[in-house]
This record gives sequence, structure tokens and C-alpha cells, in this order.
Amino acid sequence: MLSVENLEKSFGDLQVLKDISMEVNHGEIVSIIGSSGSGKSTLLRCINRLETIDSGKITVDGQIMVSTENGKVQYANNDILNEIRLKTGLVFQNFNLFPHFNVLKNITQAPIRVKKVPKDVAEKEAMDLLKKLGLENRKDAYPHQLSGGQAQRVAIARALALKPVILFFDEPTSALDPELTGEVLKVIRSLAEMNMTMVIVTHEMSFARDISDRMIFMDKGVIVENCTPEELFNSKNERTREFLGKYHQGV
Amino acid sequence: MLSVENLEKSFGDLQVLKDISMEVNHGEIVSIIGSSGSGKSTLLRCINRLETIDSGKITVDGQIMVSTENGKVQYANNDILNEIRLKTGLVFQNFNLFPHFNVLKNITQAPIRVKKVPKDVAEKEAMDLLKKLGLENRKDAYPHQLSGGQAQRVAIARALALKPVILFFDEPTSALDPELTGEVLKVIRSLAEMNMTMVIVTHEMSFARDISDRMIFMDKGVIVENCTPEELFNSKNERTREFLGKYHQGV
Amino acid sequence: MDLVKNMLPSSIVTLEIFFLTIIFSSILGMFVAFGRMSKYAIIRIPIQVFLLIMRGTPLILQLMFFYFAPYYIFAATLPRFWAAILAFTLNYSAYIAEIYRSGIESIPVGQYEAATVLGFGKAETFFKIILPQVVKRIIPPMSNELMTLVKDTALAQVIGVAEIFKLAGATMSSQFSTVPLIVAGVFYLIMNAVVERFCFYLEKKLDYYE
Amino acid sequence: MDLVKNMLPSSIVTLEIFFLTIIFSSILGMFVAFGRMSKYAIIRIPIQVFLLIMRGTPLILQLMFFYFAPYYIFAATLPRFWAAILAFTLNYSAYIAEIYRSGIESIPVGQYEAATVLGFGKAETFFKIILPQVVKRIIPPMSNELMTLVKDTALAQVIGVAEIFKLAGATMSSQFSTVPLIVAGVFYLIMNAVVERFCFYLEKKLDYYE
Amino acid sequence: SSSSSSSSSANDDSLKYVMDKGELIVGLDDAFPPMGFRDDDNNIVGFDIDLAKEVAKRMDIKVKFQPVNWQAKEQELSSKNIDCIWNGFGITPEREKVLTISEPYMANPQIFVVLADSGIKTQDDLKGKVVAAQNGSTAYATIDKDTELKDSFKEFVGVEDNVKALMDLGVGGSDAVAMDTVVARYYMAKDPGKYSIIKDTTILDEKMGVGFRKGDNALCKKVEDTLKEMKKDGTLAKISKEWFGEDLTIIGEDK
Ligand SMILES: Nc1ncnc2c1ncn2[C@@H]1O[C@H](COP(=O)(O)OP(=O)(O)OP(=O)(O)O)[C@@H](O)[C@H]1O
Ligand SMILES: Nc1ncnc2c1ncn2[C@@H]1O[C@H](COP(=O)(O)OP(=O)(O)OP(=O)(O)O)[C@@H](O)[C@H]1O
Ligand SMILES: [Mg+2]
Ligand SMILES: [Mg+2]
Repeated sequence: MLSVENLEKSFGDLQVLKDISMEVNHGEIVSIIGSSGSGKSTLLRCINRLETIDSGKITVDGQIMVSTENGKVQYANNDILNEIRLKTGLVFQNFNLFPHFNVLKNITQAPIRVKKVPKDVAEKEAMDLLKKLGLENRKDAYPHQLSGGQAQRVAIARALALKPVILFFDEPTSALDPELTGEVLKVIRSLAEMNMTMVIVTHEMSFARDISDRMIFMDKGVIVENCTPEELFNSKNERTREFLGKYHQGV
Repeated sequence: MLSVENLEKSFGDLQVLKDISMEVNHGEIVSIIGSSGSGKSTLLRCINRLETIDSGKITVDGQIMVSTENGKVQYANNDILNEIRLKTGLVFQNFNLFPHFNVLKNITQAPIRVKKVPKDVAEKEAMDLLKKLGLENRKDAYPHQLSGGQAQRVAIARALALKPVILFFDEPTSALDPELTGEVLKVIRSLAEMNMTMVIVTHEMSFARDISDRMIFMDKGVIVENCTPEELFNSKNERTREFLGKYHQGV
Repeated sequence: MDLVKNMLPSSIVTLEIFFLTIIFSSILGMFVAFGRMSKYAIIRIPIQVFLLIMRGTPLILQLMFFYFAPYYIFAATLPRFWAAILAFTLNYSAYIAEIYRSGIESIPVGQYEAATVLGFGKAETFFKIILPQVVKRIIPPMSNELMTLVKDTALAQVIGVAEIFKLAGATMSSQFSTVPLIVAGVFYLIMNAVVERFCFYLEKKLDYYE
Repeated sequence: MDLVKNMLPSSIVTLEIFFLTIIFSSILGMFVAFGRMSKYAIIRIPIQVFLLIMRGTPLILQLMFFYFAPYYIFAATLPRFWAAILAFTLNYSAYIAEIYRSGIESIPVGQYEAATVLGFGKAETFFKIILPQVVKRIIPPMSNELMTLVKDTALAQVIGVAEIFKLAGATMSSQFSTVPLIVAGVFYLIMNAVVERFCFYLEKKLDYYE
Repeated sequence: SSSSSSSSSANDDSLKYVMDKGELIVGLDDAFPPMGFRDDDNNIVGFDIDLAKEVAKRMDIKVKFQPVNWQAKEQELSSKNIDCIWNGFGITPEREKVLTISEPYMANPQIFVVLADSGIKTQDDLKGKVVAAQNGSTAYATIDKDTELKDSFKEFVGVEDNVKALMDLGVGGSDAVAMDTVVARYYMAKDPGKYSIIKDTTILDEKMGVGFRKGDNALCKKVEDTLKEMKKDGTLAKISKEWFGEDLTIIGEDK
């Protein structure tokens, strides 16, 4: 479904991603964990073409998005890029809601305009999502009137509304209370049952352990571990144990 | 140190805080937990005068900040308000870093300008804080170049740099990985040892349990529980058990 | 007073110049703004030169240029009125482009990213997501330009377009009195009060979000 | 040509008008902007009227007003030059105030809140936190006003201030030629090229943050 | 003083051009009373207007009055939007270099206007005083060139137009205004007793002509001849009396 090969990315002198290779299979849920600044968000941004890569190859659902030949980075043509775009979705770490649309419109605009879903259908589906996320009574509010957790749930609903085949989350539960984390977890599980592929950057270990088929641990721009949750939490790797140590302590 | 009595606050028709009363004693660490939209951020904002209250009384360190007589809300005079301001600090949920200052300047500006700390002293202290928070190599970066967790740590350092006597945190660890959560926890503990009073809104139950002398559970604008962590986690209250249930599940 | 009666046809000309200029230059201005922000120097640099000349030289010279230059080049002139509209449109599109640009550049990059990721095309992103937010932010500087335009219509007289200030000036010298000039001032003031109220209303209307 | 030789003193007058107006009106404009944003109607409404009159009536009338009116009211006139500076300053402070306002209102409220909570006073918050961010955002609309001002200095001739356009007009009339007008146009273009480069430089310099 | 009455050159079809289109387009500043300006009904009227109408009638063609901006009059002529400038147009050597100008048809000396109660009686009284003139007017240009005269003033100021120059005089911004007689008389009549003219001084003995494109000699000659004819049969005197109360026209008189 998704394959990343030898991806490299620097900001000026700072190399943020170093020779990253990973695969995500159809229907799989993969969590990416790692310390702050290890490049998790940057990796998602590269895959979603919000950053250009310095070298490497990315394939989505069989279509090559970008590859590197003799050191020259080559992106696919626009038709292919647009096809890929429709298959992927991303929930941002800082939400990026549209301030001039109310909650409902934030969610329905993309289905209506991009996927040409009829307005009433889009609104019905949006209301279903809002209900699932406990937000039906805030549907007319504007983003600046939402609490942190509410804004985050709207951002999640907005991405889900497009029904992508692969969905990326950047810390989807960071502003959610445990109760809502549970709700979001439920939603993500139901998506998993519908065979949606998901890649989730998160700091919540228990959440990641619960939801993931596989977990990737990144450190300073490289992938240190790429294995099942059980394997990860029993890893012998020094760095992994150190990182998870704090989590074990916390529990 | 801090006392809130019968505080009420509405946004239009939506009553967000209903008859809130609470006390925080000198040197105490109080966590506020509760579902999204229950009014936690609004409470902090009212105490920090970022929202005006509809009625009630707030006292900080013996000084009355605002009171209500015969239904008329009466704020203290500016001298007193300024004195209170210097005693309190707040770390925002969405950081609000100054985009035109680099990390170091974000931290040193307030000490230099407001507390008239000499520049070299302020910078030395800022570097100590950055080191504690694992950010010394990002001191020259601008906010838009930081990862989510880095930005949050800078926001924390900025508030700590002013050495307030009472410090409010709105979800200080929500974008932090477990390792850093541990770091921040250490910093907060060392502050506690220096007898700093702290009020922390958080969704991380283990963090709250570890750090707090007392925990407040808010639901739909009212305080449901106000007790020690042990009492809270063993509460008989229906709503509390329901809320914490998800947490217990997660662990 | 006859002056007021005589003002009717002139004020219609003034209004025509005003509205045609606004319509054309706010569309053209958008393209100019995009050109100015282009990452290709071959587009950006000519646009910068265009902006410099249009904003850097007096409108009165531009009016004369567009009316008289075609004669020397093509041995034909544009009708006075349309030469004036052409000059006004090009001139104002330059000013408006810079205002658009400041507005567009103040929108957080996250808004583009969110729209991109949701699959919005470039045009949709701009018109549905960015522009509505830009409009809210640029109302005050736009009102500056609109109010200046109301008064700049007076310059059309240079190429013999009979707008209102021209009439006032002529009446002033024949009657040896400042009254006509003040009447024209009041006319501009009224027209600009309408512009101001309109901008104020728009601002209030868009105040529902932050 | 004598014209160029004669231009020196006039162009100094033009530069004086330009710089004095910028200095005075960018300070005054700040107060006007605050007044316009005041929550007290007793401050806000008079400021709105001031803005409407200053932006709504021709600068030429304002120039005449500040030069001629004092005689009828106080039986004394201001020196021509200072009457011109007064009119220019008041006029431009109105335009600049609206630009400040749009810039100030586009700064996220979180920036004020962060500064407030850190104990910054109102003035410090404005000058250290808000203004630097405002400056970056308002450069394009400000460059519009600066470039217009360069050309508006020509209006000072109405009340007999010997700036450069007056010289051009006088020479043109006696020689029956447009050359002096074009020379003046080139002068404005050069001055505005300097203004444009300055704004461009400032924008680049402030591009280090988002 | 005229260079225009020379014989028409062989390929000068300027007269034919005008006769063929059957219309003479007269360019003017319609804010220049009493030569050409708008009356209360917004019609263009004035002394020069009456002359041009009569000339066109005698040439059996129509006449059209096209207001032009003074700053654009050169382009208006050369782009053939107008055929002549007929608007109290002063004859100067500079203008004769670039235009073909008719013989003078009227004298219009430049004089000083002062406030009647100012006590200024002679040109000597103007020493150390502030003198104003309309920017770009003949009076302005003449004084500007006469360094000795100019330096005897405290200040010499160029103001946008004659009306503002007189307003400036009124508020004490200046002590005298240099302008041409025709215009001065017109404004003085609007406000009787307020102003006076300094006697026995003329800054420049300016004369008025009609300006044509350089080389349009045939057309110029035709207009000149028609004016002379009108002088002879008394029509010019009649029109002049209507506007000025006396005959100020000089065309066809002995020089
Ligand atoms: N535009 C940029 N310019 C320069 N450096 C950047 C930029 N964006 C990110 N970085 C740096 O790249 C590194 C990786 O950032 P990234 O946002 O990918 O981290 P992350 O793993 O998502 O961290 P977090 O868990 O804190 O969100 C960080 O050191 C960050 O400061
Ligand atoms: N400016 C506003 N206008 C209208 N409603 C608002 C405004 N600010 C907050 N609210 C509403 O007030 C309620 C409480 O918000 P608050 O931000 O205090 O919640 P919270 O407890 O901090 O939630 P979270 O854990 O999600 O951050 C929410 O329903 C929110 O939508
Ligand atoms: Mg991140
Ligand atoms: Mg909150």
C-alpha cells in the first residue's frame, strides 16, 4: 500500500531523515513513535508532498509518487500525483481548521467539492461522524470557539469524511482526554475493520500498543525498530529500552 | 495562595463555568482533569484575566483580584492587578510563541524587560532551562522551525524563566513523547521542591497522579471531585468512574 | 444652483470610471499579485517592473500615454473614455495587487497545506479557502485605494473626459468662487461615505470568525 | 538644459515634504489607529469621522483649507510650507492608520495573550511583540502609500510651494512641450524606485520568520 | 511680429483637410474666462468662442469646441484631436518655434493686481514684497526670467491658477499678483472695489494669436484673412464691445 525507500531530507545543515525505508501493507495500522524532533512529522509531510524530498523513492498503492535516478529526484506527473492525493488523508498536529467555516462546513467542503458528493449526503455523513466523536452539539461553532480537544476531533472528522484508503495521523489524541481517546480509538478501530490502512504518529504508548499491527520507533532521523508492539515493548535495543523506560515508569 | 469562589462564566448562551469554587495552598500542585469542553482552559483563562468573569471572586496570594457585590463584578485597581500578574505564569495549550524571536529571545525577553534581569544573567538562566529540557542545540531556531514537542518545551521554558510563585499549565505534556514527559515531570518536581505552587490542566492521568497533591475533576462546567489522587482513583462517583474507566482500560 | 444640475452627467461619468476600474483592476490585480509571487524570475521580474512603473509614475502621465501614444504608434487613438479606463485599470491593478499580496502572504501556510491534503485544486484552494480569509484582512487598505480612486477619477479630465472635478474647476474660474470646488468636495465625500459604510459593513459581516 | 539645473532646489523641497510627512504621519497614524479600535464610542466615532473626511475629500481641498482657512478664522496664515506639511500629515495619517489597523487586527489574539501573561505592559506588548510582526505584514500596502505620497507632493504647488512638479509645469507651459512633464515623471520614478527597493529589502530582511 | 502670413507651401493641405471634414475643432481650456468658459447652463461661451463661431460661419464649416487639459495641448494638436488652440493664447518666441501662430488679434499686456487698500501704487512699491503668479503663465515666465525684477521682490510665488493667486492675495500670502489684463478685468468686475491695477507698468506687452500645427500655414492664413475681414466690417469691434465694453482687437491695424 505504501512503500518508502532510502528517503533523505535535510533542512539546511540539519539532516532530519536519514535513509528511511518502510512498508505499510493494505489494512495495516502502523504507529510511529520516537522522541520529539526525531523527524516523525517530517516523514508524514514528505509522504503527503508537503515537503519535497532530497532523495529516495515513495510508492503509494502501486503508483510511484517519487523516485531518484542517478541522484536526480523525479516526481510523477500531475495526473498520478492527483490520483495519489485522493487516496491519502492527513490529520495535522495543529489541526489547521478553516477559520471562516463552521464545524459542519469544515467537514463537508472537501467531499462536496473534491469528491462531488451531494450536499445532503455529505452533511448526513458529517453528522454521523460528529455524533461518533461527541460533537453533534457544536456543529455550528467556528474553530475559534472550540476547546483544544474539540478542534482536534473536528480535524479528525474532516480527514475521515473523505474516506481515503490510507490515512495519516500526526498525534491524533494529544489534546484528547482519556474518555475521548477511547472514542477516537473506537473510530479508528472501526476504520480498521473497514480495511483502511493507517499510519499514526503518537506519543501515547498504550494507545499505540492497543491499535497497532506494527510499530516503528524513530530516533534522530533513523528507524531504530520496525516490529510488532509486543516485540517493541520487549526489545533488547538500548535506545528503545531507554525511550520506553519512561513509559514503563509512568504506568 | 489561590482561591476561587462561586465563579460563573458564559459564552453567549453557553454556560461554561458554573459556580466554581476551589482553593490552592502555597506549594501545592493541583491537577485539573475532565472531558474535552468541560471548561478547564476557560477556568485558567479567567484566573489569568484573559477572560472577564460573569460573577464570583478570585483571590491570589491574599490579594483580591476580582469580587462580586450585589451582582456587580468589581476588578481590583491596576496596581494590584499588575502585582498579581507578576506572581502568576501560564503555559498555553497552543504555545503562542513569538514568531519573530528565536528560541533564546522568546525565553529571555520577559525577564529582561519585565523583571529587569541583566541580559547575560537572563541568557544564562535560559540556557540552563533549555539544557534541562533538551533544547540547547535549538536555541537559535525560530518557532516555525520547531517540531511540536520542541515548541511546547520552549513555551514551558518561557513561563518558567519568570519564576512566578504560582504557575498554570494548560496541557503541558500533550505533544511530548514519554521520555520528555519524564523530563518535564522532573522540572516540575524540582519546582515543587522550591515550593512553587502549580495548577496543571492535563489529560495524562499517570502524569497527574504522579505529580499532584490534589486533583480536581471537572465535568460540564462544574467541579465534581476535589481530592487527593488516591481518593480520586478510588472514587465511588458514577461520573468519575466512567471518565477514569477509559484510563484504567488503557493501562 | 445650476452647478448641481450640471453635475449630473459628470457625476455619472465619475461613477462609470469608478466602477469599471474597480471591476477590471480587482480581477487583473489578482493575476498581477500571482505573477509577483511566482517562483519563476521570468514572470516575477517583469511584473516587478510593471509595478514599479505603474506605482512609480504619476497617473496623469499614464493617462496621457494611453490616450496619445497609440496615435504615434498605430496612427489611431482609443476613445477618450476607454483610454482613461485602460490607464486607471492598469494603475489600480498595481496598487491592488500589492494589497492582495500582503493579504495572501499573511495567511498561515497550514491553511494551504490543509487544503492541499484534502485534495482541493489550486484554484479551489485559492477561491474557497484563502481568498475569503484574505478579503477580511485587506478591507482597510482596500478602502484606502477605493477612496483614493473616487478622487483620482478627477484626473480623467486631463484627456478631456468630462468628470465632476473638471466641471468644478471650470465653474470656479468663471464664477471666481471656491464654492464649486467645495461642492465637488462634498460630492466626493458623499461617494466616499458610501464606500466607507460598505467596507465597514463588510468588515462587521466577516467578524464572525478570527 | 536649465530645467535639470533648476530642479535641485525644487527636488529638495519635494524630499522635505516626503520625509516630514512620513515621519509625522506614521506616528500620528498609530494614535489614529488606536482611536479607531477603541472600545469607547466617544473616541472611536470622532476618529471615524476624521478618517472619512481625510480620506473622503481631495487632498487639494485640504491643502487649500489649511492654507486659506486660518486667515478667515484667526486672521493669520501658516507659512505655505508648513500648511502643506500639516495637510499632508493629517491626510496620510488617515491612510496609514487604516493600514496599521489591518495589520494589527491580523495578529493572532494569542500573541497579545502570551505577552499579557508574561507581564508585558500595553506599550511593550505593542512595540516589542505586535509592531514588529505588523511591520512585516503591512509593507506592501505601505509601499503603495509611500509611492503615492512621492507623487502627491506635486499638489503642494497648489498653494505655492515650489516643489518639483511646479517647476515642470511652469517650464512646460512656457516651452509648449511635454518634455518637462516627462522629466518630472522620471524624477518620481527614480524616487519611487528607491522607495520600492527599500521596501523590498525590508521585506526580505523580515523573511526569516513566518 | 508674425511669421505665419508667409505663402502656403505646395504640399500644405491643412486647409483642405479642414474643409473636407467640414469642421474646425478648436481646442481650449474651458476654465479661462472671459476668453472661453462654461456659463451657468454648462455651455462653452466667451470672447474667443464668439470669434471662432463667426470665423467658421464665414468659412461655411461647422465648429466644435474641445476642452483640453493645458498639459496635454501639444499632443492634442499633433494627434489631430484638435485643429487649433484658440484660447487667449499668448504669442511667445518659444511657442512660435513649435507652432504656427496667427497674427495677433488682441493685445493683452501683463500687469500687477494689488488690493485696492494696500497702499501699493507703483512698481517700486513692490520692492521687498511677495508677488504671486499662476504657474506656467506668461506673466510667471517673464518675471522668472527677469532676474533683476524677481530679486527685488521678497519672494516670487507660483500658484496653481489665477483664482488661487487672487485668494492668496486676499489672505495676505502675497502683496501683488502678476496676470494678464483681460483676466484681471474679468475678476475685478466680480468683486468691484477690492482690487486695483498698478498704473503705468506692464510686465510684458503680450499679444494673442491662434495656434496651429507647425506648417499648417494655409489654414492659418485662411483664419487670419477671415478675422481681418471681420475687423473691416466692424464685427470684431461689436463682439469686443460685448465682452469688454471697448474694442481691444488689433488685427489688420498698422503695426
Ligand atoms: N522548516 C524547518 N526548518 C528547519 N528545521 C526544521 C523545520 N521543520 C522541522 N525542523 C526540524 O526538524 C527536526 C524534525 O522535526 P519534526 O517536526 O519532524 O519532529 P517530530 O518527530 O514530529 O517531533 P515532535 O514529536 O516534537 O512533533 C526538528 O529538529 C525540527 O526542529
Ligand atoms: N470564545 C468562545 N466562544 C464560544 N464558545 C467558547 C469559546 N471558547 C470556548 N468555548 C466553549 O466553551 C467550552 C469550554 O471550553 P474550554 O476550552 O474551557 O474546554 P477545555 O476543558 O479546556 O477542553 P479541552 O480539554 O478540549 O481543551 C467548550 O464547549 C468550548 O467550545
Ligand atoms: Mg511532530
Ligand atoms: Mg483546553
